[in-house]
Amino acid sequence: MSTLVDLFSYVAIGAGAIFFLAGTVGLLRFPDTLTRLHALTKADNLGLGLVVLGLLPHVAGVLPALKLIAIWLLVLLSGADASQLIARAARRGEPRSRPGP
Amino acid sequence: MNAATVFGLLATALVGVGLYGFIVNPQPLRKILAFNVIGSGVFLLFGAIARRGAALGLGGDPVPQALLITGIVVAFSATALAVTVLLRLFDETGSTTLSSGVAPSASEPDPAKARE
Amino acid sequence: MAEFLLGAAGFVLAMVALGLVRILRGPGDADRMMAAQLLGSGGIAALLLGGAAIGDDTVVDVSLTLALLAAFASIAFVQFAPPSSPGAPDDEERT
Amino acid sequence: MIEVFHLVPALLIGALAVYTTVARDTFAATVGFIAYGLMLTVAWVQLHGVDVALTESAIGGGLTGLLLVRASAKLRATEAAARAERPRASTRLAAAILAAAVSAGLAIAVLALPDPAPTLAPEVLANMGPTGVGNPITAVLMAFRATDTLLEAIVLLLALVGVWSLAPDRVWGGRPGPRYNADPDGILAFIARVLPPIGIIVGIYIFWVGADDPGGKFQGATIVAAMWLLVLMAGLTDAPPISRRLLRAGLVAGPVAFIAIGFAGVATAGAFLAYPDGWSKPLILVVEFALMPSLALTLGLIMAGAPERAEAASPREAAP
Repeated sequence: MSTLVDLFSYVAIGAGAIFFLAGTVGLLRFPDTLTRLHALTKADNLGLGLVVLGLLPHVAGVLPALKLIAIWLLVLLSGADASQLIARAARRGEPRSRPGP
Repeated sequence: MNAATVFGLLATALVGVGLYGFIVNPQPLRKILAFNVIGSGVFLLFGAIARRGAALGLGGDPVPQALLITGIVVAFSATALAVTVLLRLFDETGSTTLSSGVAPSASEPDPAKARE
Repeated sequence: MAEFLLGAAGFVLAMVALGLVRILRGPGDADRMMAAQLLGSGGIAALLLGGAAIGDDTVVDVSLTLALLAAFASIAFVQFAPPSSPGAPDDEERT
Repeated sequence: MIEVFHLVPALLIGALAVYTTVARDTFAATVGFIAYGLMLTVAWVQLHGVDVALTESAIGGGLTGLLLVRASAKLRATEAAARAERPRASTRLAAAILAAAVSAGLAIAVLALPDPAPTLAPEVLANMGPTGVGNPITAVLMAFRATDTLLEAIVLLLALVGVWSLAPDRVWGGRPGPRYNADPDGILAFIARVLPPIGIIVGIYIFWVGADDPGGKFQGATIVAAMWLLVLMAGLTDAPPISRRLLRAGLVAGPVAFIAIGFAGVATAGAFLAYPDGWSKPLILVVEFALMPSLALTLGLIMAGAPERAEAASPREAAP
């Protein structure tokens, strides 16, 4: 049984690592800011999700498992929001100082 | 090469890099950054020494680790104060130069200050 | 298992390092700002893997803090970017 | 394999430090520094300082990044003038030689560190029992070296006084920083509504587990302060005027409670900040509970900056 669980972890974490590789290839190869942003936020968040999935069988107890899932959801939330915000800033051109009202 | 030696040597390099940046970068914000690099080098050196003191199942000597937490918080408050002083200097003079006898640069003072 | 986890952590960090080289070159600020985001996901993955390898559950709390604050630098970045174009539904001194 | 896991972050930290130092653009250097801070978190975990890693992730990931990005965006106009002041090659060479000499001296000291290393870990473990806390670092911070922690809280207050004292006279007592605006239906307002409830729970959790596991009031307070700043930046609320009495009472409540318990120790246990037998755990808890909100408020207000608007200038009275 434990070999099966370990095998699952190997596969999930290995796949996660491959998504990190894909994200980096995207960063290196894609021509402009928006496509690079796409590669970064899509591939890496999926990679992190797979890593979390692979680690889940190894944590002891419910609370650590919930924390792992919460970490992934938080990264998804902030990754999605930050990429939207960065993309808008990129489309507006170079940011300058923005005085308050 | 265990972790304590690797990060201890890294810490010495960080102090040097930060010191160089602190001297040669004319922009005060860059000096603040460089000062923080020096500071983190010192912290890391301290952390490496704490790691060497691992004993009785503890991953490191807890006394230096506790002091590190204090140090990081104090370094942050000093950085925040320095940055605020710098921004205030910029608001007043429109420049951040630290050299005497140089006229304020042509850049406009922050328009945020004009409002009342 | 521990060896594999450490190897995976090292691999993810190496990928992050390669990506950093690209985005820190710019050209725009937006590209550079992605560095914080990249280290958000990559650093958290490496921490989780490394923590599991050395068997320290408390590292999960560090990752949790990082995940919570992952968007902060990017938010500061956009908030100090120029205001959006006149047509955009920006704040109208709402009361 | 273990070496690879250590060497990759170490090389990355070194490279990011060099990038921060030599990058032409100040904003680029700032982003490099934020990345550097995030990598330091990994380094602390590898040095088995999870408490330190938590502090670094909360302060480096949240507050410092915000502070520096804001400053470098504002100072963008001074870039050209600063570049013109770049020192001559001879000065740079001298600085490089000096820096290399300092590094080399420190490196020799690191390699010559005594073996076996001196450690206070056995003493801490031997004396931890009476304090009633399970995390040795909390025991050091709250019992064995409580004076440091008290002074740290005071230093934070002094930094805040320093920040406030930079206000021009006409806005003294007013509201810190600009009034931020954001599209109330936009993404920023969305995340500023979704994240803070989660963040406050995580902050309190980190604070709570600090008694037995890595965590504590500084880390928890930093997270809570970061959540307040997020709400502030999204324009959902306004910073309170600093002349408000309740605000000032909140700032000093924690340190005052700490000092009061310290003096009570003179009467009951014979020394400042000594805890009478059997009372350590409850007194430590009281101090921590009193300090946490004060620290969160202090950190948040340090970040919000010096007052920039007179209190009366803002027609609407937003709840602080």
